Amino acid sequence: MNTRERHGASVFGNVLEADADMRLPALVPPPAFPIETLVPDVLKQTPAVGQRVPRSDTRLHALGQTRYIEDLTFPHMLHARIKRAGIAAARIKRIDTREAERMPGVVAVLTGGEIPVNSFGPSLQDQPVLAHERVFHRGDGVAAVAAISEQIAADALKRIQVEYEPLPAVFDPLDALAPDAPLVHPPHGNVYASRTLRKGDVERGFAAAYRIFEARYRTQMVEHVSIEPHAAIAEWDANGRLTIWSTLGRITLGRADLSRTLNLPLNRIRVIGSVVGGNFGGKNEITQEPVLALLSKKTGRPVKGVFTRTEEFTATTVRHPFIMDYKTGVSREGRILAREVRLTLDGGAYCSWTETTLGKACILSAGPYKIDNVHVEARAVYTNKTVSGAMRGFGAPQVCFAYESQMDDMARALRMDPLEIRLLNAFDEGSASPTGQVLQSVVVKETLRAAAERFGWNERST
Amino acid sequence: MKRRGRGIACMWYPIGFTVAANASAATVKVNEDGTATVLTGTVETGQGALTVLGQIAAEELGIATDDVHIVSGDTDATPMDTGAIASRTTYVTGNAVRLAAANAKAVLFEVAGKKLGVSPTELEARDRKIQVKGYPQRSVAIGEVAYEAQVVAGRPAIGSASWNPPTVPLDPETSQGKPFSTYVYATQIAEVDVDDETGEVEVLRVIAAHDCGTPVNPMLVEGQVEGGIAMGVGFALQEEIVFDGAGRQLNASLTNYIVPTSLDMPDIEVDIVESYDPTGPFGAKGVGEPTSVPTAAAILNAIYDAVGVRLTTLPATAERVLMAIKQNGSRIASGTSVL
Amino acid sequence: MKPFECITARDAGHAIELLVRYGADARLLAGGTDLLVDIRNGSREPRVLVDLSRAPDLKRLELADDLLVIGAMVTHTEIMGSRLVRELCPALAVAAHSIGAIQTRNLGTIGGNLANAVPSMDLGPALLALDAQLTIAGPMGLRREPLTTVFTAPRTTTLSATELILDVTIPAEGFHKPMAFLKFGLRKGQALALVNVAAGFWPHGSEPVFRATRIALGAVAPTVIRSAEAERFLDQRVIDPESMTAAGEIAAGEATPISDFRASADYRRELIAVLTSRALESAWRRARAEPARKSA
Amino acid sequence: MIDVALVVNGAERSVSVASETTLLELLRDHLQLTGAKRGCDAGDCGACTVLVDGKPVNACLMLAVQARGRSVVSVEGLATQTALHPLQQAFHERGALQCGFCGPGMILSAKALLDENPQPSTAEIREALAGHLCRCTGYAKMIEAVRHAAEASKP
Repeated sequence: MNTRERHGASVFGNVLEADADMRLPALVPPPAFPIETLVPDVLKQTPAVGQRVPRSDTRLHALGQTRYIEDLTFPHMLHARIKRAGIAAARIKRIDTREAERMPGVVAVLTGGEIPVNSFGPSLQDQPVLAHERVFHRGDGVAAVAAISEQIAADALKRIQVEYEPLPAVFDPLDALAPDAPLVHPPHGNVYASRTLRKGDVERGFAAAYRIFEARYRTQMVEHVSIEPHAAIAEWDANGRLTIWSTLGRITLGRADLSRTLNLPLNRIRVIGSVVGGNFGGKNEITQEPVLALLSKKTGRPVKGVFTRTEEFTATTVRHPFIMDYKTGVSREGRILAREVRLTLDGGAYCSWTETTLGKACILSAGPYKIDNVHVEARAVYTNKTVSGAMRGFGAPQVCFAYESQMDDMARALRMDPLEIRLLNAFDEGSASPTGQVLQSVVVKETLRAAAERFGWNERST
Repeated sequence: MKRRGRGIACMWYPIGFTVAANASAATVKVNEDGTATVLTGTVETGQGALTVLGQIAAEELGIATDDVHIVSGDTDATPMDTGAIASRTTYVTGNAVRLAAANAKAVLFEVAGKKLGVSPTELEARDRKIQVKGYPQRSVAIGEVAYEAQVVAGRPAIGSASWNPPTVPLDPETSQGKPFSTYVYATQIAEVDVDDETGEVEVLRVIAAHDCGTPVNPMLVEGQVEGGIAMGVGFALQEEIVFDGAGRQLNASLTNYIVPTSLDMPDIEVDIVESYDPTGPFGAKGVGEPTSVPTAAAILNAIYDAVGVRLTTLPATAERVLMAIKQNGSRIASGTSVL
Repeated sequence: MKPFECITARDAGHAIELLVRYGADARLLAGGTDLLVDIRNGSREPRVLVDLSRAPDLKRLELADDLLVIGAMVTHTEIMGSRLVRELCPALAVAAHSIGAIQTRNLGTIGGNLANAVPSMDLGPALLALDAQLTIAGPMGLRREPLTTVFTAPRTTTLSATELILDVTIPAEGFHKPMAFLKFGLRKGQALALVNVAAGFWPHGSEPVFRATRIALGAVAPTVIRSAEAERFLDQRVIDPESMTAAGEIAAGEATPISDFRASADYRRELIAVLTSRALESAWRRARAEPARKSA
Repeated sequence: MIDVALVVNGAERSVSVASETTLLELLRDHLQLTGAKRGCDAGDCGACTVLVDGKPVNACLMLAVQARGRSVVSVEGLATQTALHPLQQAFHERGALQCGFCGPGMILSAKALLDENPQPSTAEIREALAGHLCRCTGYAKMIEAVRHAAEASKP
């Protein structure tokens, strides 16, 4: 049958039989069944945009047929685990892996010294793949083991002796700002990133204000808690080409980081992203991938690593804790005349995504409000704690908690309805943002009215 | 005694990276039976990228969503993408996919134009057909055109494109500039019951009005809002990593790090607010991160409305709420001094 | 997990033989919801597990000569669902229902819960308030011990390495006794108790007074405790809200809660006071709703 | 090693495993049924939930040997040759799944609920799913999908 006949216009209509016939049987029978191609539904689904179309991947999710990284296994595959420092700040004097290497079932051990370029990071490249001379937080990896089973790899970690020379550590960002505070990354100071935003003249605004409100707000360290832990498999083949299956949400960046840390040209690296079991910003950067790659190179076998739930908390990124000082001047009618914000971010042990978080928090901190006079000073501070990285919102949930809490305080003090004071100040189409950008497609007021109306806000006045 | 309160919070949030280039590239191949395959470097992390990008390509090519298959997340085979981050997939990757589909469609229009005797600019693609604008009777099945383009004209309908949101770098001193190409807006209202003897806060209801530009798939937008609110409830009332004096995490497990279960969730009503952004694919922007931004503020304002205490530190655990009630119950804000 | 042997005991006697033979290397495996977590985090490293899941004599759930007998291997789901328990001591059914989530209740057992002896165990307060006793089997035969003396410190009991809990017995005096169980956790689903309390009493006389008051508290001392002072304070006192509130304050004073990352000791005391008086009120509402019951 | 004979998704299976093997490892590593997922290894997340004699349990907290002679149902056992289980269909069609990692466990707990209580209230559905953590969906569409599946199978 030549392809013309199969795809000719005349037969087009009935060639694409009903989707149900073409789909794989719901219950995959035991192997050795003819796999029929899945051809689309004849049903009309146009126009496509705006339709509540069922997702293309959730039929396999519901059947349990979606393959996540941990569901993949390859012949001769080894299992890797990483030994965590367990000390917040120290110099590594000696690592002795001989006893671990002799354990039956252990095939290879890796330490920081074996990593070609032992540093990476989206802006400041201050993060080691495995700590080599220094440890900067308890979750730092110091050595890794590849073994024939995960349990043997875990047992081998206990056989690795590491001699530390403890160093003074600092945990609170405000303490880290003190002149005599221990330096997390000497010789650099503990403030490693900052932003300034200036628009108009806040002092003039405050002078003209009917009332001024000041408050400090603090938000805590939270974790992404994707239900799928980080997982990856690395295979270094005989051509010197590396294939990585990983729960990475950003494979182009991941390949670049692998190229840097392993000193490999980009075409020698293939990063295959799986269906990821939840990211929320927690799986945006490499974690164990270079380690698995080098263990695979040492053993000539694929090496799989799956983080424990404890490692998800201690050895992956978290949301930046914020300390936020807000000073806002309002007119008698409740119009915001000036807003001054100081943000201090607890960056944890490495920079990671701080620059992005700092930038967004600084720009967004004044809120979706028409304010002529804005001044924002934002800085990020190293501490010997878990690494603050990307998490859903990049600083916006933190600053929104501050500016919307203060908005309600101002409304109460001026005896205004919290809805009214927001409608009074909110952006309109064409308003200028704190960075002077003329905003388009602006619907703040529409969202305020829609929510209030659906909630029945005005049925009960405060 | 349980005291009820309500709180409102609105927010704005940018779509895409801050100033730095964050391009997405895509390739669309129209197969010789009129179905299509899209290659994208982004990764499906649960947010629905595969479905949304499929709908955008289908819309541009005038075919059904199920006619499109997305190949994603393989640096060997798929073009680069900055990644599933910053709520950018629908807006930036979506634009790249739309432009790539348009480039593929241009090939089809040239072939179809000859068959239908009109200039390619007179054609449109709808319902798996390529037809003359204003005179749909004159049309040809997209499969036939694709087949002819590839097998007869020897020009397979393959289009590639990339897109980067237009921004203006920020002045280092003042941050003045255009850091993002577009923003989305939202308001959430929370209704809570506060037990004034134990401090326990129960979030009863959250109304969420969100702008995402054109909702490419309203069902998935609702899913993002409901998931974001769950994260917001945890952020507001339950979640915190606690350290000891030696920098050790004390609650590094899902037994002791408290995230909301189905019994902790409020009823949620989602309202997708009418909005269109011409810079986005078919007017679409994004919604992934904004959904959890205003929740904590709305809940804390509702606590204030219920029991008259302003908590300025998250999470507002039952202990902190009770201690605040016991301390004053009347002063507006523990930290706020009025000049 | 680290390798270990697993031997399935035919019955309680066989299990005891295995405990004697393997000594300190052996541990009993009931539901496993606590033990397997301990093995995985290394806090317990047994060489042999004695699986009790097939021992029929540990699954009793019946009335036997004026005692409600609950076998050690009865699961929380079975306790929750038992018509007998719901009718005779509903507070115990409520306590079982408050444990973890459906999955943990389907596996977890009353014997495992008691043997693990964490001070925040949800069955503890209800069983203490019901004057429950444990039937303990060992190489030297059976012995019975009131629950109040079994727990000595967090995760420690008076059971020797070669003894096991055969069953829990609840005396008739506790049947139909107006009683309530309340638990306060950091969330509504799958929560560990910050404080849990069981409170019950018999109303006596025309202008009713408290009789045979029981107040038992969990998670606020090294073990589950009875609040003796509060009980003494209420006995013979006229039943009214003020006395209940006062009893709550006394109970809060008696307890020795700790401060940890979950909550401060002061806050736990606040909770004890509030939950105790609320439990007493709830028990009193239950008593008024079923006046026909015999009073002790 | 211990011989474990049990019924999995209606089929008699017998496997010889090390005695410390959990039911989760038996299903995933020995029977290649990877629908049950490992999210925390401590009975907190519920992603490893399977049905044993019709009851949801955390397969990571149950030894394979304890499942001897029992009937285990994993998510792979719900659909028929021709159709998804009504819950699978409802979860798929109504956007109740996003990343899908917690999906199999949720659907099995929902099935156990409907087997016992064909027309559950919203509160009962929430209770049935409370042993599962989901970070993507906020549970809303899952609860709605369970209610829809219950409606659809009303006699």
